Amino acid sequence: MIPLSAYVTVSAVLFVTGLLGVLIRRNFIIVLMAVEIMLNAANINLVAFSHYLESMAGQLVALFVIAIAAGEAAVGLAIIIVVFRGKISTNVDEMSLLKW
Amino acid sequence: MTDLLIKLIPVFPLLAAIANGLAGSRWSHETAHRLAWGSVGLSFLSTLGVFIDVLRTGAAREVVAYQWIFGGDLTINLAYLVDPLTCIMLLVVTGVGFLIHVYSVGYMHGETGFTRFFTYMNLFMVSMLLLVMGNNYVVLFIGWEGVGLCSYLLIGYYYDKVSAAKAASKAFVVNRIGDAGFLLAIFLVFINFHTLDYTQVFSQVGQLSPDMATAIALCLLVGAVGKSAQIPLYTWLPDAMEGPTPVSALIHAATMVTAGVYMIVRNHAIFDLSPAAMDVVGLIGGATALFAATIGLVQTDIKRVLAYSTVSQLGYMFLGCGIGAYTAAVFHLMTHAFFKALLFLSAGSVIHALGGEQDIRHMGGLSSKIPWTYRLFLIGTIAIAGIPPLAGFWSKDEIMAHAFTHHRYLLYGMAAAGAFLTAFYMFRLTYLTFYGQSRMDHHTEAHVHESPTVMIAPLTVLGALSLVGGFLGFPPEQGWLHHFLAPVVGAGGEHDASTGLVLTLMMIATGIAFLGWGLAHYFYSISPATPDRWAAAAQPVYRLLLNKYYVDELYDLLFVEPTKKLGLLLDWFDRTVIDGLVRGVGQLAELGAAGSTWVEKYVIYGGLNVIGYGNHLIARQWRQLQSGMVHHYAAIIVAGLFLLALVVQFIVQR
Amino acid sequence: MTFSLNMSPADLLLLLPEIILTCWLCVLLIVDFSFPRLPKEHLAHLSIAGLGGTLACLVCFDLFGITGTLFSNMFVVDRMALFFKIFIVAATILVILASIEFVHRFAFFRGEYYFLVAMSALGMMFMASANDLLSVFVTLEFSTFGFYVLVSYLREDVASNEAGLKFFILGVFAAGLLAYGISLVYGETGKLVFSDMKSAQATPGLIIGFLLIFGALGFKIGAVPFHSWIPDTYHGSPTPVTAFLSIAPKGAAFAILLRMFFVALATFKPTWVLILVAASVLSMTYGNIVAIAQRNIKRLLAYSGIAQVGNVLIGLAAGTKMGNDAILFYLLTYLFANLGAFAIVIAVSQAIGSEEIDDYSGLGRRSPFLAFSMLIFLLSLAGVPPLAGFIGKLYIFVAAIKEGLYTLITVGLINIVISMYYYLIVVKKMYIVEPHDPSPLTVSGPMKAVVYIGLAGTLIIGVYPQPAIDWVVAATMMFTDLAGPAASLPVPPPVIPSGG
Amino acid sequence: MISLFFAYFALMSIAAGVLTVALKNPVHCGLALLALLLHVSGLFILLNAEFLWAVQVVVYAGAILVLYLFVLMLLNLKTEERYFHTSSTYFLVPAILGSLYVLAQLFRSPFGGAKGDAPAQAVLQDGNTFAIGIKMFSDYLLQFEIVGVFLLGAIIGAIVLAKAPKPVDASRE
Amino acid sequence: MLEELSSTFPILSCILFFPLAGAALLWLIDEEDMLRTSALAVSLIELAMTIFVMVRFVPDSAAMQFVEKVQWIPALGISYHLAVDGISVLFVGLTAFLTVLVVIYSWDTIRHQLKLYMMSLLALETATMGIFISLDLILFFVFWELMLIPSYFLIKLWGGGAERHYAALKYVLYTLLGSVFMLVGIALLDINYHNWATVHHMDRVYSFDFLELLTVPIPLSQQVLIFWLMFLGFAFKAPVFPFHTWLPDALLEGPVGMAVMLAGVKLGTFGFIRFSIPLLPDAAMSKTVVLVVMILGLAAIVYGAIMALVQLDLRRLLAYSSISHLGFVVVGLFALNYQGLQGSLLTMINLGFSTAGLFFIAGFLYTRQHTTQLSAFGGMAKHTPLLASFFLLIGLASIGLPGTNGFVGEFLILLGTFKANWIYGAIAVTGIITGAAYFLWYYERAILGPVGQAVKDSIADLHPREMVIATSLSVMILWIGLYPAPFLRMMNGSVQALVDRLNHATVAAAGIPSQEKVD
Repeated sequence: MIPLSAYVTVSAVLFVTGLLGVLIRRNFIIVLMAVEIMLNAANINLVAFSHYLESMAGQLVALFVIAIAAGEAAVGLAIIIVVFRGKISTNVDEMSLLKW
Repeated sequence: MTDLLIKLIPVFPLLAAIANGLAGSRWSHETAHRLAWGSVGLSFLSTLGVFIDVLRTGAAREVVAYQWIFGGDLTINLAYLVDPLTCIMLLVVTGVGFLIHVYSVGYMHGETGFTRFFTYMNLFMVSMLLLVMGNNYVVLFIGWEGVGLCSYLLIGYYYDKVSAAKAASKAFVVNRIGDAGFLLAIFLVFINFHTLDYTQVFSQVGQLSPDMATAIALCLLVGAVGKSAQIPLYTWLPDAMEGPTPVSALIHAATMVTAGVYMIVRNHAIFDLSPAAMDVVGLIGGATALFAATIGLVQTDIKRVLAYSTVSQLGYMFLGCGIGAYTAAVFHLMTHAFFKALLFLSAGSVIHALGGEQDIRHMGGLSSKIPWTYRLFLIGTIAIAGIPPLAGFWSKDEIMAHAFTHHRYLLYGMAAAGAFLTAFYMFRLTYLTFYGQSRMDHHTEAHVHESPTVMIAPLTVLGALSLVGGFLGFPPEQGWLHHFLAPVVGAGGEHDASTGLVLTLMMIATGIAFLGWGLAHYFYSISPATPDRWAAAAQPVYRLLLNKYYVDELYDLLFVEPTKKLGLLLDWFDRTVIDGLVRGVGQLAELGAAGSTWVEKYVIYGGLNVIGYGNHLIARQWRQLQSGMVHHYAAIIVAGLFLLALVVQFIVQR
Repeated sequence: MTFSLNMSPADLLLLLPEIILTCWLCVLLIVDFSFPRLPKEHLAHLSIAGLGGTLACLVCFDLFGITGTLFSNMFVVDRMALFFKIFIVAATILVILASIEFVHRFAFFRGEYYFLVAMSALGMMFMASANDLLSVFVTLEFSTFGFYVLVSYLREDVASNEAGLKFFILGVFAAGLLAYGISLVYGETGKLVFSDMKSAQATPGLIIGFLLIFGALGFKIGAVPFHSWIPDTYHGSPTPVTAFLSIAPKGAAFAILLRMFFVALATFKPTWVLILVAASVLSMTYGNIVAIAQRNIKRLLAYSGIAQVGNVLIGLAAGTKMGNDAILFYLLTYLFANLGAFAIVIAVSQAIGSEEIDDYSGLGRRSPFLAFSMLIFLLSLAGVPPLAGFIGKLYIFVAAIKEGLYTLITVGLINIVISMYYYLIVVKKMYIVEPHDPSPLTVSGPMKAVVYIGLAGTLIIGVYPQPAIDWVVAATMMFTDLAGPAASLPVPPPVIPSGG
Repeated sequence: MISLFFAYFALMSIAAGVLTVALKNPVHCGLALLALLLHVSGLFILLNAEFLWAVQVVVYAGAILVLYLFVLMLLNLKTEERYFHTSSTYFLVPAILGSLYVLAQLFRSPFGGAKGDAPAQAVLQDGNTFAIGIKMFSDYLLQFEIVGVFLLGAIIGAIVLAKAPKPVDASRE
Repeated sequence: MLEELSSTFPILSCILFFPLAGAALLWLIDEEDMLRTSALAVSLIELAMTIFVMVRFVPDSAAMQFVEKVQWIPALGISYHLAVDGISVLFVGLTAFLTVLVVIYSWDTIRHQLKLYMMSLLALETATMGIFISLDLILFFVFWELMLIPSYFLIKLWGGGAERHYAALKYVLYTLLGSVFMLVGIALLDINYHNWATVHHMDRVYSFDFLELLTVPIPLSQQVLIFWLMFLGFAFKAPVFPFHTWLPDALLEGPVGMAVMLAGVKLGTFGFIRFSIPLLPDAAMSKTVVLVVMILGLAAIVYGAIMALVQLDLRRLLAYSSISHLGFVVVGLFALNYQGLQGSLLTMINLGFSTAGLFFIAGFLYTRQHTTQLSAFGGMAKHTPLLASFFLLIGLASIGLPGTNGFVGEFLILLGTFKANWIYGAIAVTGIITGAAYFLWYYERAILGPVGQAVKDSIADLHPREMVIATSLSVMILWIGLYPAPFLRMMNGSVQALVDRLNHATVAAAGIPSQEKVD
């Protein structure tokens, strides 16, 4: 039997990976992918807990997370397209018109 | 009836002052001066009425006009106390005041601000009357400051003269120093007696500890010294001669400056408790008498000589007070009022005759051109020099005799030396003014004329008083005046001197006076070159005297300049440092105070500094955080989370 | 495992406002598609009508005290939820009123704008009722979603695009944090509903989980250190969206925060008070100080908003019923003042096409009405009596002082002074500086209505706040057990009063 | 055996995750993400969550990721020259250290929440999908509906933003 | 008839809001002469109402009179509570009086945005009135803050100096900084009341009502804390010595009308005597507090006077002299005995005539020479004798010459201070010397002496409007100086009550004998 902490560790590592991805990548689309990694980390947690705690709630939350992630992806990519039209770039560094 | 009269005494001049002050420009000079001297005349008549009443009953009267300041345990009434001392003062003030008012009509004729002059004069009368009539310290203080104000106004009468304006301010400010002392005395009295009424204070005076008595007496003395122009606060009085001559006569000779003496005599009960304070009073008086006389020796301005003579004579009065001879002091006050007013007014007549010339080096030989003035001036000179039987002799001799018989030989010596000098410089003045060759320029000489009757008549009255006034105190220490004042000042200055000693002292005093006269005669009539030679021989001394011992300069150096410097320094401090703290601490940093002001800058004024200085220092730094980079923002969020996690960790572990 | 949905149609009544609004959203969409030539103003009026109906329904609920819970306690309709729903719907109506003119700037999809605004409002209404972590996640994302689109609605405007992108990236990042936090909390407690978590132990997982959730909610309200999206997004968004963003989500998020802290985490109060104190101090200080350096009025209001949230957090940190009353009341005053101020920003930007503070020069001459209203709103934000903002600040400070949070109060008070400074900068520009172009400004009717409503709210609540206070006190009835004298305060010495 | 599968899925997920973040070419990143999603779905299987496995594969890997790749292609992104921020290192180290700390904390945590009403046997009896369906349409009905509206909004939002301007739009008013 | 009227008619509310209503009325008027006349009419009616109040005021009573009390925000214990007693009644009259004069003064000296000016002025009057007659601390605070807004505009828009923006901002921020601390103090008072009320099961659990707060004992440590918090609030406003730097700027840069109100109406020190001392008697009497405040007060006296000595600008000089005078007031207040309190109270009123009067004079000079720098003057007495005379009279009042109002107040303060501690008294007395010096020296250089070169030949003496201002001020100065009885009677009762409270102040002390009401 695999201990719960193994799943938690996997999810935590993934979460940190995603988080670092958000922080260090320049390309917006990759940043968005990193967020997806974070959401997946959460999902692993939720499903693992759901299994070990013998309650369905976790799996349902994971399901909703996936649904929301889908919506986010749609809108997010739409925004990226809009920005790309204006700037021909998807780099974070070039997005600092608004500051201070 | 008498109460009403008492109440009316200050009201007449007050009404006149109000009328002239508000509407003086509407009516003619005649109306104005009639109102002025008329009102003082009425006051004099009322005073006479009151005087007769007091003489008859011999009782002091207290009259309350109205409640003035009250609340808690303090009640101060505007109330009058009329007792023999007040009567004498009232007679002097209203009498001499009336004469000088009349004189002024002639003297001030044609001046701009004629009405203003009389308004101020009447206002002065009101203040002076309050001063002498008040039944408590605060009313005395009203009068005290009131006369100071009027003195200020009248010294600055020719306000477009810089010297007059400066002299006026100086007089007021120096007087304020004395006033501050006086105020302290009032507070001490209140704290000790819980009342400020004379009668109640003096009835409980026995409870006072000697130390407290000394403290009160010394504070009072500070006030008296200021008002009566004694060392060290005398410097304003000579400068006060910038005012019109009647002012000098009335305020700076006859009445106001004697207020200090009046105050000490009034408070003799307190002074009596403190031998130390008495000694101080006597020493100040003696020193001033001598000191001022030495300055008087070399002055060339006729009014300034008289001014120093006034300071000197006031010194005698203080000396008298200091040895407990209060009656003698009041006596001298009275006679001094007569002859000094006479002298000043005669001098005014001279100046009037010469069209404003005051320097005795430009006079001479006037005795024939203005004979009446000359005669009257001579009477005054003889009186002040202390040659019997004129008024000055009796009073001055009494003080000196008291000093001797009380074994205050030092004081006696000072007084005697002062008397000699007085005789000398007064006759010097007379000789230089009225005898010898004329040193006037032709233009002036051509216009020399005797003063009109309206000026001469008061002079004559004063001359007569100077001649015979001394007999009020005759025989010495047993005269009418002594008996009259006894209820107030007590027998005062009892001593066991034999008649022989008294007579001897009289002889000595007379001798000294004649000696002074003789010397003056020699110097200025027989051998006019001698003074210059002597002056050349003793150049440093001469210069020292001529420059009045440099006391004015010394005071400037010691007090005025440092204060101004301090002010400038503080001003700089205020603008630079205190404001600087607020505006941002740039300047301070330059001063190397950056370390200590860091707290002010970033903590206390951290918000404020952002204000005027405009640098928006913190804002500029902190806004850098908002770099515009999304990943920085995300990093901030993550960092914030870690921070909060640390906070929690901290709490949980605690 | 059987299907059990214990719900009568009567229970659905509790969902009535949301149902009304949802249906109305569909109507809006259909109308927009079916009548492409319909002037879009009518769509605005239509959505206002729908929102008005929702508002009326909510007010009725509140008046008649209709409360209850649905779906195993996951959907709560209590007085507090109703308060926040009314708050949100009112804000939405005002924002739509203020947008009518502005919408002409959008090149396309003017009708969908109203749909998205109303949809966000719907999301926030659900937020106000959310009582479990899943609802929190779903409704939070739902409401934020509309904003992602709305913020970048000016498609041709680079600033708007950039604002949208930044907001979106940080938003989904926060969503990732939230999801992970929820998963951790779920793991530690096995529960999702707040009220079931009361007996939770302070394990590391739970702490980190709730910290992440607090991070996401703090992101929503814009408290330092989760504030970083605020200035840029406010700056770049279409101004009505900024106005909407500056007020409504904060209300909704505070509803969740209140439930989370006082229901789920009631036993950990000493811990979270300190977190809130830290966040509050940082928010106030940072917001106010950086606001000083701003040149753009929207940015200035953004930073001022950060600072205002810091003030609200003071009330939360007090952790008492009075503190909660104060939060609700403060938000109410903030609604009027902030929306009013933004309305003026919109009006001015419509008239002169600028949002720079420099261009407010001489507004006092050009439009006395706008300038005066702006003055009132700014002073209310600064907390100058007798305006609503003052009572709000007072309420919060009294609540905090009662709990002995002196440090917090001191910081807050100093910050009031600082804030006065930059509000006065604007006032100075409006009244003192001469205008570059003295021509008078025109203000459209709906905009005037918004400003008048803001003015009325600010003044009436300032002068006669009692009804509002009664309302918020009633709204926080669920926290009554928190009331009463705090044990930590020293009891005054027992002396018998002899007077009064 | 199960441990072996777990080790494979876990390690592959982590490796795919790291690659997603670290690869230069965005398309490669997308493919790495796909690998991640599939391996995570494998973990779901190990946890008896078949329905989620299906959703993960169909929706996540099938729909969402394709959308990503589609946009990548659409924008025709070249490989970035500098694909990390220059300032990355400044917060990389503290972030990793902090994360390790958090990780250690999480490892200490018991995650012993209250047991629910769905023991493995009960779920297995009717199947995971059935259990999810029961829950979804009873307790979580409201959230389900909300997500429905949410997706509607997302569609409209995406259209509003991304739809190419047409002359029709301009003449609509 | 009249009695019924005064007992039921909300005269204080009328006084409070009438100027505001007047300001609103002015909004409708466009014609300038009409504006001036209306503003004057409003301020005169206001003055008439305050005179009515003062005439109907029962003297020698400590009671709160003309009480109006309505619950405002019961939830927080805030009420709309207005009343006057001996401490505040004179300030009400003073404010109305000065407003009238300022309106008259501004008749032709304000040349732009007259409407806004008059409106601000009237709004300022309302706020000031509110400060004086509020008995609820929050209501008081409301007006306290409200005052800033018209003040800000008055300084900023109509100030003469180049630095007026800075000055206005400085003024507002300083006062605000102080007042936020005060607000904490007020809230602490409320919390204290709340704790007390909860323990004793009283009906009202919160209260900001002055009279109710008086009934509740406060532990000494708490009192001292609250005292310092409130002290900061009042000290910034007053301003007490180290917090004073805004004053010279505001007075110099602001318009004369504002300077008159700022320098004439002593809000900060009023706060001390109205709230700090009665509410926190133990703190006010504690050694440290007295020592620190006394030192600050004395420092202000000496510092202000010395600063004034070297100023070359009349308004700056007046600002520093004002700081010096406030030093007297503070010293008198914290002598904490009858004479000190009475004297301080009277001096606050007096400064409304003398210092404010001097600012009017400065305004007159400014009108003539467009500066108040000394270099522009000299020998003014020659051409403008009336101006010179009034300048002298008012100046002498400000330096406390007997016979003027200044003396009565200063004498009482010094006496009280001396009673409390002779060293303090002795130091304070030096202030009267320097006071005379700085005034007379300026007067000598500006007014006396030969006519200055910069003085225009066409310079005119006071015109009738200025005469009205100067005369009415002079009348008040002499009235209070010579016959202060009516004024003293009005304040005596309350001062006595305050002294009694101080004398019996212990933690257990509850209730001030001013509880009974006079109808």
